[in-house]
Amino acid sequence: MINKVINGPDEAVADIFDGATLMLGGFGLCGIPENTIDALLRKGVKRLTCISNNAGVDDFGIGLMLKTRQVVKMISSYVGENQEFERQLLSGELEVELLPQGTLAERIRAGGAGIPAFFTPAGVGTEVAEGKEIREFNGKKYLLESWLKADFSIVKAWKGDTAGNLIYKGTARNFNPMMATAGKITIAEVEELVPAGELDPNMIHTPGIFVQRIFQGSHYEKRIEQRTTKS
Amino acid sequence: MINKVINGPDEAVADIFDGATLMLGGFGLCGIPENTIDALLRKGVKRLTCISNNAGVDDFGIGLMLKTRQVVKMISSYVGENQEFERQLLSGELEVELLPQGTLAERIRAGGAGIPAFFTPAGVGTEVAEGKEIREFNGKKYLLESWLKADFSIVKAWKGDTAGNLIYKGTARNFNPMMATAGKITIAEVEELVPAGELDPNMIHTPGIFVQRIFQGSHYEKRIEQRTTKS
Amino acid sequence: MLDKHQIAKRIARELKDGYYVNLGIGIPTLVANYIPQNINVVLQSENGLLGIGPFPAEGEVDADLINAGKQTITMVDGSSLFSSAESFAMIRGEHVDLTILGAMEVSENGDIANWKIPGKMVKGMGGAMDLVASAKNIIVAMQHVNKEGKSKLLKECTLPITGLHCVKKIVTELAVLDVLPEGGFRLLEVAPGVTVEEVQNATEGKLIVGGEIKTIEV
Amino acid sequence: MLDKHQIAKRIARELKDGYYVNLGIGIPTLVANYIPQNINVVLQSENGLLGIGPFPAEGEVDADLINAGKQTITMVDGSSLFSSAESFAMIRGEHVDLTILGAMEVSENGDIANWKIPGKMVKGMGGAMDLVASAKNIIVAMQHVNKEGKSKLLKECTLPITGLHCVKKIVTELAVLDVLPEGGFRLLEVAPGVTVEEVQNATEGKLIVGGEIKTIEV
Repeated sequence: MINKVINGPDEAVADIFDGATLMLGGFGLCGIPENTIDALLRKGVKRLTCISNNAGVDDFGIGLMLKTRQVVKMISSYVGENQEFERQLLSGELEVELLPQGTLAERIRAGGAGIPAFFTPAGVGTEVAEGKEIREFNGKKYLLESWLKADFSIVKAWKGDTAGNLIYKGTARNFNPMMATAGKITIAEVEELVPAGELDPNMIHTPGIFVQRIFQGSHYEKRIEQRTTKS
Repeated sequence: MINKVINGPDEAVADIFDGATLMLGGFGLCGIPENTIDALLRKGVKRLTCISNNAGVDDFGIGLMLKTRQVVKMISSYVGENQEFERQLLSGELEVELLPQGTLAERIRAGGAGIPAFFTPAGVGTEVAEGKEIREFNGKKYLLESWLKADFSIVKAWKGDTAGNLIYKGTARNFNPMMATAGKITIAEVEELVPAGELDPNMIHTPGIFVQRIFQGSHYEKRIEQRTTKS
Repeated sequence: MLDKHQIAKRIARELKDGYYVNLGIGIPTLVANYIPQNINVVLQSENGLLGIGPFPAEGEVDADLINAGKQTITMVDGSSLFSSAESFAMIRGEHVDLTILGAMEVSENGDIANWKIPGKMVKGMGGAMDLVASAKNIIVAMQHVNKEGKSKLLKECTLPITGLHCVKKIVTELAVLDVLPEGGFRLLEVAPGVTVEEVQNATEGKLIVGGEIKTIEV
Repeated sequence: MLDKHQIAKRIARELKDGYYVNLGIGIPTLVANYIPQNINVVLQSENGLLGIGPFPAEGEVDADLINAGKQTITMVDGSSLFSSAESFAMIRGEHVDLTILGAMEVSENGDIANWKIPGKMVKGMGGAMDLVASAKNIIVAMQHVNKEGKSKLLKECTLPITGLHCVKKIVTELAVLDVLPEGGFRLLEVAPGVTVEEVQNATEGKLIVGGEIKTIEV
């Protein structure tokens, strides 16, 4: 089996270039590639377009890359909880493209699956539909959306093996599996890296074919945005 | 959790009507719903349109339903290994629509996912493209394919729980997961049925929301088409 | 007048045995607290979970298990986890029976506006546009009038649209109303102490009053 | 002239370390027997497996584990299983590096016909149309002439097309040829004992001969 293991996040991002388009997994701060984001901060790569459902918070996740002005464009479905984001957006330093969450997920899946365009009902009659082809099927209107791809996809999994197979945990799965399929280069950081053959082939969420680089991350903070408990 | 358990295959097919469109999981004879096919034979329901990657062999799988003339149309990607099939096709008793295997899989997935149409490169320049819209994206030609849905989807899984969650085994997974999403009513037969809560939520292949009826099948023959072993 | 918990409780009576339900952020989330004991309802979280359970005990908090509002949660027996693409396949494919969400405005033909106020920072539509474009049944939980005292049940939405012709029912602090297929808000129930006239005054769109108007049980 | 095992062996030399490869039914399946020891190659089976292993021992046969030719197989360490939709997402999305398949005809501009003979029972295209429409690199393994002695390397295909402009290389019992982007079969190697003239006589399409023609190592 092909060995995809690299030394760590700095090696993973070594060839990420200024102006690259990145996909970053996660929903809110859940399931984000913490170690690789840190490496991107260290590398200081600039003018990035980031495709990610959210933009992190001021001092964690993609928010950290906004603070260092490494991001020029975000493609997301929801970008609240971030003061610096708001400031850059209003000042025109940052461009934002907002998409319905399901459309974002499906466009990324389409990018990985070789489907250049598909029809979806989400956004019909809204400003999301502006300039897009509308077509009726069985009496209901749908709009045409195109695939999304990235130069690099950066995902976070729970377990992974040396062949690049990934298993996610809980709702930390979210956008990670589709993004893993839609990057020219896909970088996976995992909490536990095991030799090929240890994971059950029947229980793999992302087959290794989609992953070019894998490493075991360290010191996962896993910050919680809304800590809610039973009273 | 909602309980989807029914008594058995005869109850599962009780309301399948003459002229219905069925999806049946399986690749060759691997992962086919053996018990439910037997119940369809007993019920004798007629004029069925069957969407299934293959058409079984003369004396097993969908081939049994061809012998009893219950099927008027097959939508498949490959229909070899079946003499009776060939006879009915040549005599005009049976209509056949052949689709590229990936197009068949994706059209079913689209049916379950609320995507009425999508572009695919498979079949461009071939007779599959006749009458279909062709469009170019990034210099490559694609054709527009529409979703497929069924009145009843009939799938076979390895394990299932009372809430309808399913886990498949090996390559018996194949078309079953997509078909489970694309039926108005989805019937699942499983080798082992367990109470909700026993299966790991992180390892479910088909979430219970897609399954309306589930039962534990019996006497799985699992016939092998090409028994090949190391010499 | 109903408080937000009473609105949630009233909406919970719309749930039927066997329903898969998506609850939006805010009042809709509270509906989970009032699901009748005698029915089975499964809650979907669009970030990838079917079978949301109660909030965790202090020692059971798992950062890898959150709902769409980013709150820590638990799972009930029989849950399943999946990707965002699969989650919205579920939603878009009309497998979810009921969606309950908040709104800034609803028009008398069922249009909804709930994601953007021109001139204010736009945070995004999240999954709202997918949900309203795909749900078989949509119930809106909201205040009848906004902070400036203006009606939120309008002839036409003034804010940017989230989806067209999709809202089926509205529950506010004043009343329960159906949105009729042919247009108009049909008054079904009023809150205790609220008169039909008060509902009329708070409703800019066409209000249809006819037959028995019940009082909401609280 | 090469036998089918020698054709497979020659094709195996096209494999590169790290390749994910889809092997069609027939001669292509035999390529698995000749993968060089010093490289890692993962075989994809379009019915839902990455990591095909050897045929099972008699006692290890599992009816739930077959390849696309419906033969019982095993899995190597690091395998993964998935649905047909995911499998063809992999293929269509160009994640598979190389596809090796048989053909009835190939034209000098790379068109391939391999699924249907008019007048004969049509069994279907299976996954062939998806594979040829999506693969980055396609090598055809076939006989140079058909049973009637007619060339299968043509100016234009006469049989119904499976895919256009897709075949990159052909290995037959007589020769190894590249299909040039501008059209034409470029002769690279001949089988031991086969002359360029014999290849020319067996090739109806434009044969391009120039530079050194090696003899295939067998």
